[in-house]
Amino acid sequence: MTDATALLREPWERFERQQRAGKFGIWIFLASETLFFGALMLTYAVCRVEHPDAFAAAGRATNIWFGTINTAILLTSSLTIAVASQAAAQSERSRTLVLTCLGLTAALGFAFIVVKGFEYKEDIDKHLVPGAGFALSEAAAQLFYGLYWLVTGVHAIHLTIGIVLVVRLIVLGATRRIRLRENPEIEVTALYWHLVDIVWIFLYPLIYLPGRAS
Amino acid sequence: MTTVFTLPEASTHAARVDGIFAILVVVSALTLALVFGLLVTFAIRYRRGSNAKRGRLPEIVNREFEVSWTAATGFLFVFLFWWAASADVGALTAPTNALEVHVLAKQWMWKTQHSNGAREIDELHVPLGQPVRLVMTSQDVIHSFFVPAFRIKQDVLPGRNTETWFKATKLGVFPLLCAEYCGTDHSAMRGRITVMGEDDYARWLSRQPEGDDLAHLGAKLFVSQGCSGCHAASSSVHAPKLNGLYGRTVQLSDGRQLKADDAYLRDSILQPKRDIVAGFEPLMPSFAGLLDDGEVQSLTAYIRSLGQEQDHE
Amino acid sequence: MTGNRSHPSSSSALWVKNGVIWVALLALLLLSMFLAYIPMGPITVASGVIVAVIKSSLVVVFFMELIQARALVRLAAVSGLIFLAAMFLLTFADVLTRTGKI
Amino acid sequence: MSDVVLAGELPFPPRPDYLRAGSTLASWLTTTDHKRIAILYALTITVFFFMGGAAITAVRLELFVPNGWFLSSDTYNRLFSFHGIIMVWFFLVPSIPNTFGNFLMPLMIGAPDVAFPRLNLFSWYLTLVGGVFAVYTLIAGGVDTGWTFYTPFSTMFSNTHVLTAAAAVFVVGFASIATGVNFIATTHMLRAPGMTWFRLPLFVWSIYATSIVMVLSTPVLAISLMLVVAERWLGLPIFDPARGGDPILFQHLFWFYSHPAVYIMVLPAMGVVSEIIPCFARRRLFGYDFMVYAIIAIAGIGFFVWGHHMFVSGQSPYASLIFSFLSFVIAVPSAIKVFNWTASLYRGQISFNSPMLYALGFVGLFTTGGLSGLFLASIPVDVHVTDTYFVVAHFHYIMVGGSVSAFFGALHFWWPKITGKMYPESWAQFAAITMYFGFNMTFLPQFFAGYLGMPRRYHTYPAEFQVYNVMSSAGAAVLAAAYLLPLMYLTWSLLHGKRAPNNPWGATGLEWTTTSPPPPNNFDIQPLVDRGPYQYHAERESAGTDAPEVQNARSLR
Repeated sequence: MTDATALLREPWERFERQQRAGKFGIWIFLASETLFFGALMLTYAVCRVEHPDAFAAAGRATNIWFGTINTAILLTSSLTIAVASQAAAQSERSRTLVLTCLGLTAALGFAFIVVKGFEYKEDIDKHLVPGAGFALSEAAAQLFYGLYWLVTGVHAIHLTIGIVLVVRLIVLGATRRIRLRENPEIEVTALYWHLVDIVWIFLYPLIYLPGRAS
Repeated sequence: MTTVFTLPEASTHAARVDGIFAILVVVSALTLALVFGLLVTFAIRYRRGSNAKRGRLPEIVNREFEVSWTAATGFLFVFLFWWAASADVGALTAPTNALEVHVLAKQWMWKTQHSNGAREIDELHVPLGQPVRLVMTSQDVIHSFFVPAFRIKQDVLPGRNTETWFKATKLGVFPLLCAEYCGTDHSAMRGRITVMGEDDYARWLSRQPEGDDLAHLGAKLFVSQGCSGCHAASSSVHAPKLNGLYGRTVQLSDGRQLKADDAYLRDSILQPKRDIVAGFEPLMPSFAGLLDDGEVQSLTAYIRSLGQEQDHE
Repeated sequence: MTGNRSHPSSSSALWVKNGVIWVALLALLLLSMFLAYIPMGPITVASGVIVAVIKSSLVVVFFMELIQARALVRLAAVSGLIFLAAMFLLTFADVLTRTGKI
Repeated sequence: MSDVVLAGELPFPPRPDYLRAGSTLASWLTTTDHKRIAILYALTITVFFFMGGAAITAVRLELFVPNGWFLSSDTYNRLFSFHGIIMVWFFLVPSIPNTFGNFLMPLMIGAPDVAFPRLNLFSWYLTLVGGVFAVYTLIAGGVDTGWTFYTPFSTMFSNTHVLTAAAAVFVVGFASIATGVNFIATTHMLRAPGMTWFRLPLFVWSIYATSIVMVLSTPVLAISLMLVVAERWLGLPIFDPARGGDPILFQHLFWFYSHPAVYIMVLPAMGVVSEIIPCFARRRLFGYDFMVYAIIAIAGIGFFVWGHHMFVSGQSPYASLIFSFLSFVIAVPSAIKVFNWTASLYRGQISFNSPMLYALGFVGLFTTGGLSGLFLASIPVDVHVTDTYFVVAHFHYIMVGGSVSAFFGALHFWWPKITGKMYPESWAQFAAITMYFGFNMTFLPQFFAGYLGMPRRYHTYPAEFQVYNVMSSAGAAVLAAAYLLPLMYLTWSLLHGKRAPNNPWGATGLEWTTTSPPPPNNFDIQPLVDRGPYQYHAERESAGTDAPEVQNARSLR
């Protein structure tokens, strides 16, 4: 049996039960996050159905290259944290692989934030902030950008929380204050990270692809 | 101060609503009597220490018993749904010959406007026995047009038209209330609906100050706001002509087809780039913010009247 | 061992197994971008979302290892989607059939 | 009744129970013991209950006369809004799940604690932070949007503290998500050996179903309030009608949470009643598996009926028909439960201790509330009575008549187990009966005023409704008095109450097999379960209520 009793915590008697509970708990939380972002997607969908042309015009005004690069970055970060999580689950020496992958994930997450920052700056310069001097003429385009700023902002906050969690694992792991091997926290952080990635996977077609064809 | 114990049934719809209400009261009363009766009898008969018969439940009270009365309850409720829904679906759309009244709700007052231009504040005079269609919009927050005597209530939304209708069947004055919370004086936003005889109403209507009726007001706006520059029949500018437009289906540039009703005219004035007519450029400026809702309603009435003149010739 | 998560032992095998999924994801990303420029009306709009659904399913099944997870965890994953679908359906039952559009 | 000595086991040496396991403030504020966290929640929600009650007492006094006498319209609007927000999110939603659920659910399934003890404490602190926001909102001047925050009033026209009120609800929303996640994981992962799903007491079932509803519906509330804050504070137009925003969309998002929320409030109450009635009728609960399916059906269909709040809002008539049909369908499981409770009394040995009075009161009032729900589900009648006092009476019959009665029933039923003290029975019975009649006096007249056309949230009302309002206000005074009584005699019982035995009511259930109050890790020896709940056999008992065989607990280690 693995000597994971160091990780055992109240009220569990067996480590394997605690690990299952942790995984089950995070998945329930991810179900609630699905509805959290799902409600935002519903708001977008209803506004788009009610104002198709304005949303198409607004979609055209976004910079698709920023969106595509950012999506690629997040997909890669999902790869690295998946490898980290699966490596951590193995029994024999995989500590260096886990730490490098976690480092890559945090770096990619940070890169996403940086690219997002440039995109925000460009959007502000192009007067895409709803309000007085709004660039586009359609009134409902301001709804699109109202949602754009809110949804990408909330997503960025969730991503920042993810980066903090990953960095925490790296610091505690590197200084050997927690055992990385078979530590449920790595899998829980990975699952949370994948959710933030999936939210962005859905945001990409909603923000960057409307109106490209006309 | 007379306490009200019964509500007058002053519209055709009221009678039907009261009918359904009565059925539901009977069903509820029976169910309550059953539940309370059982509770009390069991409580008394099987109180601790009483010498009533205990022991196992009788055989009939088993799984099938529970399944059957669950199904019975289910069928009763579905029947009630069907009964209520049929009454509702019947009363959805106003009859075509309904008298049209435009209602404008704004924070804490009701403005009503008859089709011939007569305007009232917190008042509405309607003829007996003739259906009245209310086309309502709000200038600020959500209000709700509630006339208990007619059993009608309809939220009034900003930026959109909502409709309801009634046919008064009793003479008299009935309270009008705002039923959707709308701020400080929500409870003061009340008015009166006065139902008059057919001829009294006609006399009252003619005595109203000779304000232009909606269509004439619309005509003046049509010129003063510069619509005639492009849309007048004589204008050389390549813009959609409005004669006979009302009620026709319009072919749009992106292939969709829309019926030119009130909502279409309103959208074309406030958000012209939304539905561009086939074969035309999206040049028309938006009038959102320049025209208040009352003026938009007058312009719509004027454009409608263009269509009607054509039918008369 | 810990849970039923059987994994290829060596780290290179890990990279290969997950790398394949990663390449597929990037390909789908480019596909969705490419499809967005082809004027097919509603199909273009739908293509973006469908590709997103495929990508997220790949992430859920392989990266989040839902395929090896216990039935209970799969139920938790799906439960959110069921009620989300109900929310969309009933809200659009109203939005699409509402006369007097805005 | 003598303590039940476990077969062949010497009584364990007296150890400090969970109350005396640490008496410093820090031991309470950093506890991860689910029982202590339940006590912390109980204190918190009692404070909020009386704050919300004070607000509505002022409103009821104001409504004695048609044109009001000591409140301005603005103050009136802020008072009823504050009453709504505090009662819904700071009392009713946490009331039974976070106090009795927290305390009893681990005990009832034979677990030492909840699955994530630190998360449990974290959700109490979240509730506290939410409470700070709410109290700040009150002190800074209140909010006047009602608990519904309808746009565009909340986003563009209200000049009160909407932001802090929305923040308060947003934070306390995440507390209930965290509690939900915790309870679902506990029910799945920490049941005692032999405790299969269909041997769970119905209280555990109701807490489990409530947790699922909490976890899946609260995020949508968080979003709807976040959108209001984004539009009002950051100027991001989402519901702005001038720019094409759709105010009805907000109502969809809000009611998608708020109708499941009323099931979050009533399902635990149903669980409590399903525990109390079998115990005091000394009979097995009638149709246990039907009751379980009914709980699951209510939790499930509860997500599809929210549109019946919006029949007059401008929602399309076809959607209204769909929602009306689903609302009639969800009335069926509630009817099943009422009939099963009533049938459970048949051939029982019924004793009328105060928990039983509250439970019977619940069945009566919940039936009335549920039937008035049928009126609101049928569209033509709802068009007439929605947004009037008929609706106010309907949801108060279910939330106050139902959930609050059940809360007080649970408070008295498990008081000996939680505090180790007995309460004065005659005082408690008097309070229960006063509460029942005070409640009916308050809310029955509102049904009539509502049908006759008195809108809700009215500071001044047409004079002809005065008699109903005077009766209602008088009833409210009696109800308020009835609510103060338990505060007094239960505090008295804490100080001078008789020492409570392990099982004062002779009830089945694992929580009655351990000491009162229980030791910190709940059970000295891990209980083993080999039969279903409610093993009451009325026929073998004469007049007495000696305890039937409790779940026999054998040593496992």
